[in-house]
Amino acid sequence: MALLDIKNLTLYIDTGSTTVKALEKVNLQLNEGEIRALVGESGSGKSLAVRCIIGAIPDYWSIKADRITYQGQDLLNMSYEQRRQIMRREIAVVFQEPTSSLDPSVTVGEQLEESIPPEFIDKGWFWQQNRQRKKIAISLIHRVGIKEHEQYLNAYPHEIPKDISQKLMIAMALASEPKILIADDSTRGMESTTKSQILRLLDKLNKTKNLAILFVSHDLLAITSVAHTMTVLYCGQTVESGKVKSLLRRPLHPYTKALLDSAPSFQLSLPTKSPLATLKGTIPTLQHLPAGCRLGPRCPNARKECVQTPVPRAIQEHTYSCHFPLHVPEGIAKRAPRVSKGLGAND
Amino acid sequence: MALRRSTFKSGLCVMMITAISTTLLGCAKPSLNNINAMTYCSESNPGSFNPQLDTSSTTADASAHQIYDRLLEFNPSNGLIEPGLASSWLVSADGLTYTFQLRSGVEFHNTSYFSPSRTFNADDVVFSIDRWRDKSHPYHHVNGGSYPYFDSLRLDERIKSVERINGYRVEITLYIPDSSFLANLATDFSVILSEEYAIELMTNGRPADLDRFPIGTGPYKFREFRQNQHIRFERHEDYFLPTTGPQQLVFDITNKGSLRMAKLITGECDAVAFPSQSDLAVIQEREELTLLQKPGLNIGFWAFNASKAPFDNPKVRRALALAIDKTSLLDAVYLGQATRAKSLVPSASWAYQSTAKELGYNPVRARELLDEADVPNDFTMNIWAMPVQRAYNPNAMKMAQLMKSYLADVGVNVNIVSYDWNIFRENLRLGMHDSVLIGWNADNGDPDNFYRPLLTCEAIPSGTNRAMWCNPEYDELIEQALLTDDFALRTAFYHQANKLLFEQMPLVPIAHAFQYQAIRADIENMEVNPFGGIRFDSVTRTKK
Amino acid sequence: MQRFNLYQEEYHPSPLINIWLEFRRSHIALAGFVLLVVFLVITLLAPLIAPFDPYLQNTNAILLPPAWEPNGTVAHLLGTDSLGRDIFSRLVYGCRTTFGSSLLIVAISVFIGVGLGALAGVLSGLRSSVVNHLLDSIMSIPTLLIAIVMVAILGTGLGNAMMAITLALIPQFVHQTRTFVRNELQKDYVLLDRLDGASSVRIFIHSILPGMVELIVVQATIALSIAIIDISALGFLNLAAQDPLIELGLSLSQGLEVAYVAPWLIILPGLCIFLMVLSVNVVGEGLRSALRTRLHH
Amino acid sequence: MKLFIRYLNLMVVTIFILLLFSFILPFLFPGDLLTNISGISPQSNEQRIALEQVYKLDQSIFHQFAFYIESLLDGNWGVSTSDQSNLLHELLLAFPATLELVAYALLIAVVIGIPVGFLSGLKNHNPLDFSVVTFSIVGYSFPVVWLALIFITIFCLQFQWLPISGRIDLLFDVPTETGFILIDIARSGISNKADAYLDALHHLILPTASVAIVTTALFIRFTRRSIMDVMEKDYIIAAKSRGFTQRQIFFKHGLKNALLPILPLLVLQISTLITNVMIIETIFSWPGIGRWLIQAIYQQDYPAIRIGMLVVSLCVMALTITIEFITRAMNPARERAESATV
Repeated sequence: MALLDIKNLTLYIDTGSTTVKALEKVNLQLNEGEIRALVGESGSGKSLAVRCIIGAIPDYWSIKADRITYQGQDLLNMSYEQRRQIMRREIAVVFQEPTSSLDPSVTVGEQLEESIPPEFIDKGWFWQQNRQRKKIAISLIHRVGIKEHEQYLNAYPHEIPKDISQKLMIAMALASEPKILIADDSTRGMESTTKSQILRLLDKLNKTKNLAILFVSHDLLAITSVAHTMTVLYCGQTVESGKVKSLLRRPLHPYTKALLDSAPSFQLSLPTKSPLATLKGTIPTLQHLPAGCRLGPRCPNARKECVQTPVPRAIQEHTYSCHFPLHVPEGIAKRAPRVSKGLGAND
Repeated sequence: MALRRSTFKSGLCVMMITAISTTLLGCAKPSLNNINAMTYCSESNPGSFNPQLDTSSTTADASAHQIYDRLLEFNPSNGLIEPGLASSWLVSADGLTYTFQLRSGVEFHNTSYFSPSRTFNADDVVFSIDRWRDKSHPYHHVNGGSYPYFDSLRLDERIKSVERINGYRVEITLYIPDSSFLANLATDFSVILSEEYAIELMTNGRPADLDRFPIGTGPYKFREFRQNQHIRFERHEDYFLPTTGPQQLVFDITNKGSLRMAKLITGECDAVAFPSQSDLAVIQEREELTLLQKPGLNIGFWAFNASKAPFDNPKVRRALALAIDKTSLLDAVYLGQATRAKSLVPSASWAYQSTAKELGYNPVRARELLDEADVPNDFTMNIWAMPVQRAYNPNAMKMAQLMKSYLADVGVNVNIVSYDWNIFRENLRLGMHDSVLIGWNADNGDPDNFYRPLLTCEAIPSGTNRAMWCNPEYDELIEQALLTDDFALRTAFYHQANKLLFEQMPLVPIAHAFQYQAIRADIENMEVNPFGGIRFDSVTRTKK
Repeated sequence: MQRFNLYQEEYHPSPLINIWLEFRRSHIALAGFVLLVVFLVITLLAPLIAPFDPYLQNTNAILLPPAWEPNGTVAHLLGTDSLGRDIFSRLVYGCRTTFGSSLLIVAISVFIGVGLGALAGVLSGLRSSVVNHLLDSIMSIPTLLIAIVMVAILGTGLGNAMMAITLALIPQFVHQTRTFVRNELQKDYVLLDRLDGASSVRIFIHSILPGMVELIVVQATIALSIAIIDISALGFLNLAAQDPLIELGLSLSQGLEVAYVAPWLIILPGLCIFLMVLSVNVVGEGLRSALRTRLHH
Repeated sequence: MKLFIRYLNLMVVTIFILLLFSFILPFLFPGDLLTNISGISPQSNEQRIALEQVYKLDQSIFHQFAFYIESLLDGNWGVSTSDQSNLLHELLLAFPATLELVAYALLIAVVIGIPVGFLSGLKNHNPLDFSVVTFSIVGYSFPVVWLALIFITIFCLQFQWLPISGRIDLLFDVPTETGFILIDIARSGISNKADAYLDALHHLILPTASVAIVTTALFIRFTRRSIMDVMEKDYIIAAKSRGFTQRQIFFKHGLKNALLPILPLLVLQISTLITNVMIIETIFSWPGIGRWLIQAIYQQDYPAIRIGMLVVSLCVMALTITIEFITRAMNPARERAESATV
């Protein structure tokens, strides 16, 4: 049973003059103890998807989805109170900008202790409770790999470096022992040393705590080293998803191929000084998305049929939504089973 | 966490309750009028608390009738002279010596700053008169040393001597007979001070306090004065006349006429000084207010500064007089509540001349006269409009604006000048004005009280002669009028004076206004005094 | 507003048009804007709009109520005052004095304020911080106090009152410009200009000022509403405009004299001031939210 | 600590400049210099020379300034030209009355303005928010003068519920000790204390209301704008994602972050509030410093204006600088220059 299952999620954003489909028919599954990467260029709607999942949407956004379930409970039309409980205990989020996700007017220690759920503190006088909370906070900090906890605990957010605050955000997320951790591009803009530290930390948490992680990023190197499965997003549409190894070996969707080509470290056979393969054109703005397959005008082997939105099809847990997938002969492509709405085909 | 939610909600409803209770509080208006007290809204600060020092009726209101008594009094209904502190008086055959028999057992005020050891006697009378009469008197130069009313009448030169015959008898001898002398002793200005208090102050080195913390024999004692705010009086328990006036009297100083009217309506004031003309109709409508009125002994006029060119030329003054339309002024400013003034003296006085000549409204003739006097076409002059309201001129500013448009028709530009009342009168005395809209309230029934202080040469330094006009022929006429007691002979002299004034036209008489008094309905036996001023010693409040 | 165009590039409205489109969306802001334009027209064309000469006294039509009252006449639309002068033309001239002088005040204080602010922003170190703190403290002196001292020194008159209010408004602009300039100076595009050899003045005029215009306009609307209220308040205390000049605050205090017989003499001038300030505030608020949404996207 | 020293010297510099300015004022005022300084207009020549001796006009400017400071410190603040009353005494009576009005109006503005501003900021785009916004925009664009006149016509003349002028009915003879009317009543020995309280409250309602409405409207506008900005910040979304309730988020994170940037703006409102109170005093003839100063202008009483200006601006200055210091100290993250625009 998938821990988190999202089917055909469509997000309408009302930008004053027009309403725009930022996300269109997004499918995403996250199983127990699995690290799934959500990949896409910046501006492809990754962060929007995260915000839809956790429900922090302003009132001028509206969501239509067949199913957003967490352990079978439908998140969409759940009461605010129930959803808040789930968000409190089961799902945790680490946002992109660590410094701006911490309240500037409160010390970091206080914010950390605040996120420890009351159930973890056994009853007693309030100073005993405070001491206990402090102990748990210190243990959390050590677990995420910060040694000198004293200095950081009563510092203010603007006084601590970026990577430390990112680790603190993770510590806060872990405070409530969640089952799912959504890391929204948490390694963006960091040097490689701190980036690998964070990735190793996530991997360790996944292995020891069997914590399912939805790792949102556009940094392919980080993904290949950590993630088990991967979903590729382009202009709000899931173009391809499946095991990382199968995608790397045989990308079916031209966009995934272009994405992988653009990272030189993947082409072993790349002759020196040769021009890197890049996709021509730019990402269309939300107001003027092309009809049908959104890659349409930029796709190297686009044809007439691409005008209709391709239906997502699957070959042994490797779903793609393209009329003319690569590496697949014409015949098989047509007959590949559809990932239709009701089927619930498992990847 | 539950705790926090409740504080937010309870905070809100506590605020609601306080808001509602304050509005409810608003309805229960506290009933004040059970305290035996009364509030009078006066129009500005008194210059000082001794009417000898300045002629403004504000000072007289705040001091003359409340704090002090006079040797003789006027009967407000018929204007005849009655005994005051002097129980009886004798005039010698040649009219030169006056002997006054004084009342005994009259107590001075016993206040926080002075407690008298003796009652009123002749020494106080001698002290009070000698103070303004005798230049060498120790108190003469205290607080400015100028006594405008007495200086304008030159009374100090007329009185030869003031002697104390015995404890309760005083004899005053004059150089030449003066039929208006008794009337002058009954005016608001000739008050009786306490000699004992003066001596005590002189020994303590604080002589100026005599006029700032007054002591007198009148119905009310002075308690406290806050500039621009209020004056507090307390009833003088052992006043020699029976008084039914309020225990506590407060003068609430309110400069704006409309604010005084508002306070009368809300009941914060029981009586109001000088209600504005436009509000008279409103007072008559409301049943909780009553309006008392009496033909006043006053005159509102437009005086030219005859000491300044070109206003020293009678032709210019006559032209300017012709240029304004008096009837429209009467309608617009007095709203028809005043009689048109032909000469100085109103119809209520026995010296009134109904046949006096008068200038009509003739702008063409006015322009010709101005050209003859070679006054340039765009000649600019200023009109000083007094800031306070008076019966004789309820809205000087409005009258000035009306005259400005009339004078503009004859090519004379006008700018209107106004200051605070005390500064206004000070600058007038120094003659800084071109022309001024002001007037005069008679202090006694004698016509001399109009002719001498307003237009004689001696009145110029004292500041009561606003026109700064000095004409020996006119002074001679007024002197002769004083020598006889026969009314018919005096009237003839005054008619000659009127003819002279008509030719010279130092000032344009405009109107004799009614004397008004607006009070709350529950105030009884308050009388309107034709000579202006207000008395509270006989005023009572009916219990509702 | 789908606009079909063959070419690939988008229709990107210029920031100004964008603000206008955003501003136009809220109807209240538009209504406020129309009211503001009406007052502007009144200020510019007062002599043409006023039916009578405001000083013309006609003594047989004293204290006429407005036309809609029982004995009001249509000739004098809003009635006449205690000297028979037409209220409507006096209000028109009053608006002209009040609104005109406030606009002048704001223009001067913007000009001086921005200049000083830029100067303070550019020269850093002790001097500018002293200047800034000093101006902050001057900003906290109540405007009426400055006006009283000004009137005491120079005497009453509209000119002196305007000077006092300008003096009170300048620190606001200086403070805001200084903060804006100091923030911009740390930005890279200023560094680039400096590397190109541009002088501070040129940087200020060409790169910083355009960015600041919207901020100044929003601040100017606030200053305008403060100026109008202060001018009319000082007029009411007759420290500002003196009698021959017609001003709304002054006519309010003159109307007080005959308040019981003619209440409309108080209500109408007050209403004029209120509508004037309301329209300025509504337009200011509309501009601010338009600016905010533009910066948001 | 560095912050404290910097603000201390700012305070000292401002006080010095104010003293200097108030010292120069008499030279700027029209009329005879001696009267402007001492308040006594010399009658005769030898009195003039004697006075110049006393006020050290014949010595250098620095001596005069030193003498001026010294006379300020030991309490003889000179005499008013119009009625020779001691200025220090007059100010001690007048200034507390103004402070009283300012305090009550500020209390109302803070107790009602800020919560309502937060409430409408949180529950956005619903009827409550809309009505609060209209009230606030209408509120702060109401000229105080006209608002007072309307209150008078309705509450005083039409319904005659409330009195118009003064702080208490003059028939209650309450000796003024502290200057604050309610405290004076408490300490005075007058018989009908309950009546006096009720009457003092009656006199208080209208002036406070007409001043408080404008300030409350401004407070509402600032707090609403600030809380709406804060609620969209990332750390609020992060807190939401950690599953806190709307109220918890508001009290833990929203309140402090919303209040800190707008405190300097609220302080600025205090100076507009004082201007409004001074204007209101002339209408309700409230015996405060505003009315006293304006009377001084009409009577050209220059020593009074000079001292009145000095006292009021000193108090306002001290208040604003201390509040600015408190906000700066309380808010660690705020860099020196950043403060919220309106």
